[in-house]
Amino acid sequence: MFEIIAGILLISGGFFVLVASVGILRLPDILMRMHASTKAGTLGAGLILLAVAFTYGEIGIISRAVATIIFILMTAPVAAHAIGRAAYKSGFKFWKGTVVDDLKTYYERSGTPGHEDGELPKED
Amino acid sequence: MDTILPILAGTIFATGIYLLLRRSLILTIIGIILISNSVNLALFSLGRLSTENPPLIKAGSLEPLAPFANPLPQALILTAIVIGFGLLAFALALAYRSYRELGTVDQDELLKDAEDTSAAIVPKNDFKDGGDV
Amino acid sequence: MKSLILHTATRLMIGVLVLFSLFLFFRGHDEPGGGFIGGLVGAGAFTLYAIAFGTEATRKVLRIHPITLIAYGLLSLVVSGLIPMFMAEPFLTGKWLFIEWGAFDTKLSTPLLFDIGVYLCVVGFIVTVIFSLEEE
Amino acid sequence: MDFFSLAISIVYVLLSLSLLVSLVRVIIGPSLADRVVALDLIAFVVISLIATYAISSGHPVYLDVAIVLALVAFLGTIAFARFIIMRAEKLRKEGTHV
Amino acid sequence: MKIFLFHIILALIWTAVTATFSFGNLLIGLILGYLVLIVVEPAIDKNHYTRRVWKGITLILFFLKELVVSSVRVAIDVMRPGFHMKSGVVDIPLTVTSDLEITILANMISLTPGTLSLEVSEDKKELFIHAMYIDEGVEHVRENIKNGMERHIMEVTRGVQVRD
Amino acid sequence: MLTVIALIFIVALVSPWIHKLFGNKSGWVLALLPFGSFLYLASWLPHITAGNVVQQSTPWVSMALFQVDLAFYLDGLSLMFGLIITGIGTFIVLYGSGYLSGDAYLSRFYCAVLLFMGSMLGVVLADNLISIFVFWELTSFTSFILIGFSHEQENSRKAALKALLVTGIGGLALLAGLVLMGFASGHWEVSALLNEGDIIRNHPHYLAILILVLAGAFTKSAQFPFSFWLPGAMAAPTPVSAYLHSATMVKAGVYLLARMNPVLGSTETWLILVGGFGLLTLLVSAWLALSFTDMKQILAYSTVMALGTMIMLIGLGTEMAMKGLAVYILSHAMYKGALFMVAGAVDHEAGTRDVLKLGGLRPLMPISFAAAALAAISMAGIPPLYGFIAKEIVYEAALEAPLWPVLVITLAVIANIAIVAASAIVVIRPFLGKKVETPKKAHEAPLTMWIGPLILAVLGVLFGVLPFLVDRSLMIPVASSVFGAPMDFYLSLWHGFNLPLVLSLLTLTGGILVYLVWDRLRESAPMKVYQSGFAMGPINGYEGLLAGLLGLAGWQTRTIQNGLMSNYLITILVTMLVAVGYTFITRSGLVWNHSFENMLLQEWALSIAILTSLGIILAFRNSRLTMVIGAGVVGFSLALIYLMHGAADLAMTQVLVETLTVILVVLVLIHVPKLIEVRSTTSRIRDAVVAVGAGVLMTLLILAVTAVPFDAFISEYYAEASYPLAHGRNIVNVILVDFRALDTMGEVVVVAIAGLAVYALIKMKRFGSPDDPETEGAAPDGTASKQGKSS
Amino acid sequence: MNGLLVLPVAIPLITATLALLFRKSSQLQRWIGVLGMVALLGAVLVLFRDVHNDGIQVLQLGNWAAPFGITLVADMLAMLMLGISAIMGVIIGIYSIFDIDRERERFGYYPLLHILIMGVNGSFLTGDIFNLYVWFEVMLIASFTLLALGNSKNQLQGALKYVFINLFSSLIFLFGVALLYGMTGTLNMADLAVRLPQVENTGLVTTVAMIFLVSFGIKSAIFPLFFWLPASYHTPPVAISAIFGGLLTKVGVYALIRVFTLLFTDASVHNDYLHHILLWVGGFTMVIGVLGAASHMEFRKILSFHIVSQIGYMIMGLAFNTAMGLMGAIFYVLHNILAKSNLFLISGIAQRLLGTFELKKMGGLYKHYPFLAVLFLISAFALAGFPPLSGFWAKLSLVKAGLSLELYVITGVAILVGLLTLFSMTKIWLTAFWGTVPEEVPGHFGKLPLFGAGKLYILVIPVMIIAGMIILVGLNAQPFLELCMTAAEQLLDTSVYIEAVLGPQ
Ligand code: NA
Ligand code: NA
Repeated sequence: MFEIIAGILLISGGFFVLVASVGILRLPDILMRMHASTKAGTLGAGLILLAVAFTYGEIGIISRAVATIIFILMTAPVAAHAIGRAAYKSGFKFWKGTVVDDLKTYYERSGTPGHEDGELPKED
Repeated sequence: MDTILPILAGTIFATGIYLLLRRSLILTIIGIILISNSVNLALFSLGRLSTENPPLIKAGSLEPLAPFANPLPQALILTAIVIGFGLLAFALALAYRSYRELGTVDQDELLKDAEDTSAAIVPKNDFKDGGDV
Repeated sequence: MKSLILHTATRLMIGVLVLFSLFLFFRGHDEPGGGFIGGLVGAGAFTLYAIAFGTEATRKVLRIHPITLIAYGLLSLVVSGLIPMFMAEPFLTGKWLFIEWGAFDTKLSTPLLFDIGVYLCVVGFIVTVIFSLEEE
Repeated sequence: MDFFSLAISIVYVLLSLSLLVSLVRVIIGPSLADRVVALDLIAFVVISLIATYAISSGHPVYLDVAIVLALVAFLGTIAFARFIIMRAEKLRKEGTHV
Repeated sequence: MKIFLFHIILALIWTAVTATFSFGNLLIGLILGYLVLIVVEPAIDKNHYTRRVWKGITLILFFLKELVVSSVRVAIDVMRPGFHMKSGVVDIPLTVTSDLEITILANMISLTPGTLSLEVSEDKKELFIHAMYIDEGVEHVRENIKNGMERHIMEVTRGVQVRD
Repeated sequence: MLTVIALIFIVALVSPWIHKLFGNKSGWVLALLPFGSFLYLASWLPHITAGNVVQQSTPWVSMALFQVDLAFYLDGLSLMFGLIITGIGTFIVLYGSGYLSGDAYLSRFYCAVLLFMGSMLGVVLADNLISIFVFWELTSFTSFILIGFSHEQENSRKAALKALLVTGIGGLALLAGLVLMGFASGHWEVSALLNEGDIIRNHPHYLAILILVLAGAFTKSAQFPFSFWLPGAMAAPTPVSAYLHSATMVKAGVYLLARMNPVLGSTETWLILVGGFGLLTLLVSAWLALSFTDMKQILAYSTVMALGTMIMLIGLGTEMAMKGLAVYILSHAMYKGALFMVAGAVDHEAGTRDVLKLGGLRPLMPISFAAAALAAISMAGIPPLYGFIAKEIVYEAALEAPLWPVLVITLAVIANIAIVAASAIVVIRPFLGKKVETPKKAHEAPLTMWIGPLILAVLGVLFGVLPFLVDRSLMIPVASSVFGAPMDFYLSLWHGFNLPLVLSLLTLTGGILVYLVWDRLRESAPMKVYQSGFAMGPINGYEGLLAGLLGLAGWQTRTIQNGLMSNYLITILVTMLVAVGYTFITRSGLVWNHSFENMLLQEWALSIAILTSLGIILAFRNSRLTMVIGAGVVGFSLALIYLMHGAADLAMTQVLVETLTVILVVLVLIHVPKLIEVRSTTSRIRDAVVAVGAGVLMTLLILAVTAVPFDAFISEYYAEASYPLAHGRNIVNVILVDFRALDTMGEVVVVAIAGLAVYALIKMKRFGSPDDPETEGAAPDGTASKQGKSS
Repeated sequence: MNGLLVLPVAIPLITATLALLFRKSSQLQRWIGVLGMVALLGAVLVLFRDVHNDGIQVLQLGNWAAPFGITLVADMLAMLMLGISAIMGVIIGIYSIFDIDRERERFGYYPLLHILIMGVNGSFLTGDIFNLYVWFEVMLIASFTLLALGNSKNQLQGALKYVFINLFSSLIFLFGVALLYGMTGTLNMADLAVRLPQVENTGLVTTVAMIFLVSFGIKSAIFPLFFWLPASYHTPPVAISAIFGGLLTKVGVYALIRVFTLLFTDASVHNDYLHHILLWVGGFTMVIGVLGAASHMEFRKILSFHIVSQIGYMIMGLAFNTAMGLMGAIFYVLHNILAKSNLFLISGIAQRLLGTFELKKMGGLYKHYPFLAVLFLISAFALAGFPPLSGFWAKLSLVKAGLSLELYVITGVAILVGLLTLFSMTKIWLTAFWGTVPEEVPGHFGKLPLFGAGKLYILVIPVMIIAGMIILVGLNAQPFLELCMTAAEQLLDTSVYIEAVLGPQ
């Protein structure tokens, strides 16, 4: 039983990780891509870690797997926030489906240097 | 895996060497990082590979489960990694400071052998009061 | 970096990182971990803090100059090596003291002292480097 | 081959694919942030691979490596973010921003 | 008081990761937690560490639901050819005030697919998020967050008395 | 004898203090040292005359494979040289005290000249081959200091260097020759070798030994074409040149050949090489003497001529030649010493040594004149002076030359004609004739400066008139020593009417005629050509060689030491590839017995990921951060590979270090602007070829080594001992903190120092003086450095 | 087992640690520095007595029997190297008091110096090839830092080359260690000496030997791998130049001697082939180095190129592979450390007097500072191999060794290079010492006494001590030659070493 649950967790975890990578490959702008990477990546890795917990079923391993998941949940959004904000501030072109940008208004209002439309700077 | 690892090691080494010879010190440093990795990998595969048990002794037993992976190369590589990290930090700081003092990270520009070295080396020592002593 | 989210998350994270680094450090003799690994994770905490809040703030958190940390690390390495010499055994021979206090089963040893030295040096090293590069 | 072994094989396939697909984003970029996002994801793939290996090898001890990676991988990302912001500020100051 | 809680949490994390749930180990965890607190104490903002555990569990369940549901949505969109959604950066007026609350909210937003926290305004009154799906309008996005995530968090962080 | 030499050295070293103590009288005090030594040596004279030798030996280094004794050997030859060295040395010390009176460097002169004397005495007294070389080198060194005495003049320094290099190279050749001689015979003592001449002469290395020894002797004794350093060395103050070039240093070569004659001589090669060089030298230099007007230059070339004569005599090797050699050496030392000292006195008093600017000094400097006249007459070989006897015997020896006697005697006479003229020039021109205004107002030199020349000149008369004073007691032992067998002869002024006498007359007449036409001869075109050919030729050769050497040095330094690190690296890499690759292919051979059969999917994926990342790194060389990301992926993949082979600690470390590396690189890159790669396609291709070669070599080496059977016995021991003995369950950690804790200690020290280093590199103020334009950190493009500082 | 064997490593570490702890106080650091060096010298002397009386001394660290733990081994060669290292330590310790400024002291000069000595000593003592790698790295990081400490333009330029080339060489070394381990499964050098001959593919062992030749060759600056040395050694403060020029390169030579006498022997490699290569390398190194010296006009650059040239002699002695040759090489190493360091130290005094290292701007030292001139002459002519100074015996034994092997060409080259050495030494003498006083000199030139006010004597006394040693070794060569011969004989008979480490075989 546990094996079957673990197997399902594994496969769905792997699936979400793959979705994340396909997402960052396919999605049209950097912020869109980050949605795929942060969420699907977290979910995928989390599921696989859960699979580890289910496979072994020992308290020590479960607690470690859960700890890992907690750590991921703690760190991933911070990283996503940091890189998303950096990408935004350094300027890039939104994809065509973008309908609103309140942050731009806010930055202009507060005089903070922020997003200007345009390509991200060339690589460094 | 015991054929691909030497090939990987060689490829990483080659890439590292190529970067080592670039003009930018930063590329040189990345080259050193890669070479260091390749040598570690070489050491790893030279300790013979095993996909078996880790060299850990489970509670209750006195020896690791055989067959176990060769722990010695692991320890050696660990040592080498940490040493390499220390040296890398130094190299980075050196490149950085050189850039600050010399204004470029271009080897060809800044590594021309220095000629008169006298003035810059020794601080002016005032002999009257015994200088710095 | 000026970001409320990062700042708040960092305050939480460094506790976790330091704790986890101690965990890795203490169990290192029996399971993966040890002085380096623990030290590297511990240093990660201060790295994060330095990136988020800058070095001045981190210095206040750390309170001890990282070079001094390195010095203490070296000192404990030396001491762990010298202890067996006072027992007429070669430098760096492992000496063990098993303490059994019911609930605790603690082993104190020169390899542990040695590993503490490793830990301190690694933390001191990385913090020094981060401080130096960040402050510029 | 039972379901569990099959699941492990499948997950290796999926993760291997993810690894390579993520690398494609590293290659095509176009911006540094895109590549950093890809690297961040690769860290997740690696965590997943390690966890899977902790299952398939029968040695849960490898999970510890995943914990360590989960704890520190984001540090690199944050450093990159810092780089991107500082570079943008610098370019803005010099007025060469495009 | 609040630091004491943090202390307990650290000790518990210790026992969790060492995987030895014994009194001795908890004690070691407390001692180590104490050491950690000595180390990190100046870094800790002392005002924001109360929490309600059972509210927390509710929050977690709510969060997990959100995570799975919207992950599936993202997955579908990723796999489907072409992109038909509308997206943008939306400002969310904040009711939560403390740094910790804001951070937890922002992180949860980031973790749930479809939304990503980008910035908090200087006065901490607005949160700017990138939303993948604003097909139903900006206000809908704001409502979802305020009534879902933010409310749950406030229930945890502020306890019973804040509920209205 | 060791005591004497040691005493000389010690007194030499303390002479500055003695000088301080005695002030003006220091010359007299210090002269006691050579004079005492002279008396000591003279005290052995009866013993030597009786046909005995003296041997003393103190072991210096005494090991199975390495035996060097401070052995001394006193026979006729060494005794005569010793007496000359100490005797004339006595006068030189006195003379120097007058000549350099008041000079700030007088004490340094004492020191150097006494050191030189000790060394010279060592050369002639030493018995051990190695100790001969030791003293030989010491004479080179001390003469270097002496020749460069007037060091603030450029030509003095040049002359000193010239002398040092020429005699130095000879000395080194001599060392090789002596060592070979020792190996060939198994003896390291000259006294022992004297009886083993046949062994050496029949040894396959004979020619090599001979050439090496001759190289030493010829350079020291200024044989043509190595003679050029000697006239240049006249830049030294006169006491120095008088001593070095009349009595001592240049005669070291003569001494050496004379000493070696019984060992190396009496072969045809010896005859041709030694005799030939001597003959060539005496002919060339005699006439060169006439092309100069500086008294010391004239005397210098006449000295070279005399040395040539001595060498030629040694080469001839006959009994008559040996007899001639003995007499000639003694007479030359006396008259040349006297003449040099007088020349110095003239220079000292009148302010110039140019004979064209001198004249009529006789009334002003009567004693000097007397000494000069007597010495010059001796040099010209006019009876009744000792020089006459010497020349007579030389002619006789020439007539008896074993090979081409007619040629030898003809050349000898031609050369001596020039010497007669030279003798006349150095006395008649300065002292006789019309009084000429000199730069300084001339008057007689002080006692210290004329007593030496006068005594030497008078001795020339004394020995000439009464040759028995020295013949039995000294000349016969000397000649016997050189000949290698007992000899017996009498010397007399009058030999009867014979061919040598006729030739002497011919020489004298010719000499006078040449003297009369000297002014025209000197200015004539052939003489100019002759001078530039034979005097300047070797000098130009030397200077050309030196310039060539420096040119070569400069060229090679510019070429290979061009300051470009990438060139240094590529040189190192190519060396490594060639050295290791060639050895591998030729000595070991390739080993290939591997397959990819049992590779798992995820391993393929990791491999592809690594290769792709390497591709990214190479392709994005102009985007450093992308490269860093690529390197990060490589690092993570390696961590996975480690993990999949049972290395959990390693994987953890790799992950952590990789992450921190990325952070550090990024933190640095924030401040450092990027550099667009600009290298030529050629050099890129070259680099790529080298890189690929290195990579292939690494792969093949690993594969070859992994084909060797492996015994993991150490790790098996660790597995057994880890828990029971080291109380640890993580074997890797136990290795790190216990089994191989010293490694870890070193490694931690590396890390600790790296921390300190980075701290110092970033935080430390830069050194540099404010007047150094470079110190403002000016960047080639200005902006770059500003960028760095602004962030 | 001899527990004291760890002291040459432990004492500098303790000293460095203390100096680091008290890094705020210059005064305290200086005292700690000098006392640490003196203590080291004392310990080395005690060990020297043990090795001299009882033969090779061994310490199994951590009490783990060889080849499982790390073994420290002191044979005569190691002892001689340790001895000279300790002596140089004391000398440099004293010299540094005046030569090193407060700023450098504040940033860890003393800890760095002692760690450098620790690395050097560890390299001499270790009996484990991987441990040797670690010591090399310890040495490297300390030397990197000392070289760059001060951050002047020239220092940084020199350091960059030094650092990157040496980093590369270390990695090659590590690769070589890995290959050795892969062939034999062991790292202990005595055990390697036992096991390498058992590897069937002798050619493969020979190939690995070439890797070591390249790696150590870079460290010891042999042709054509030496470029980094003359590009960097003239840039740091003189005390550092001296210890680099004197001691540091010789560690590479030591390592070459060690591996080519212990590991890569007739039994394990194609040794004729290797020694043939070594011979060529030695010859080229001598010539190229000395030509480099001939073409420069900077005091310390000349000295730096000479280092290269003289490494050639040592390599040649090693290539001879006879007792005489090795003895010569070892003696040469010891003598060269003395003479070369002293010349560097003298260059520092000259620079302080004249304000420059450029020979063209120097002069008048003989006139105004005859005592300094004498000290220079002693060192310079010792370097050129003049009797009765120390260098003479080195030259003589190498010449004897070469001629007894009938290797005339290389011996001839060695002899000629000696002359060129003399030439470039006289270049310094003729300009800086005999040359006229340049027009622009610092105001104190000629007025500042070597002894007394100005405290130059702190720099002069170390120079005097070394000069005295050069003379002493020259005049009383026997005991030193005997020690070198003992060392050479121990090197040639590996069984003694093996037995000392591994026990009776
Ligand atoms: Na280790
Ligand atoms: Na280690």
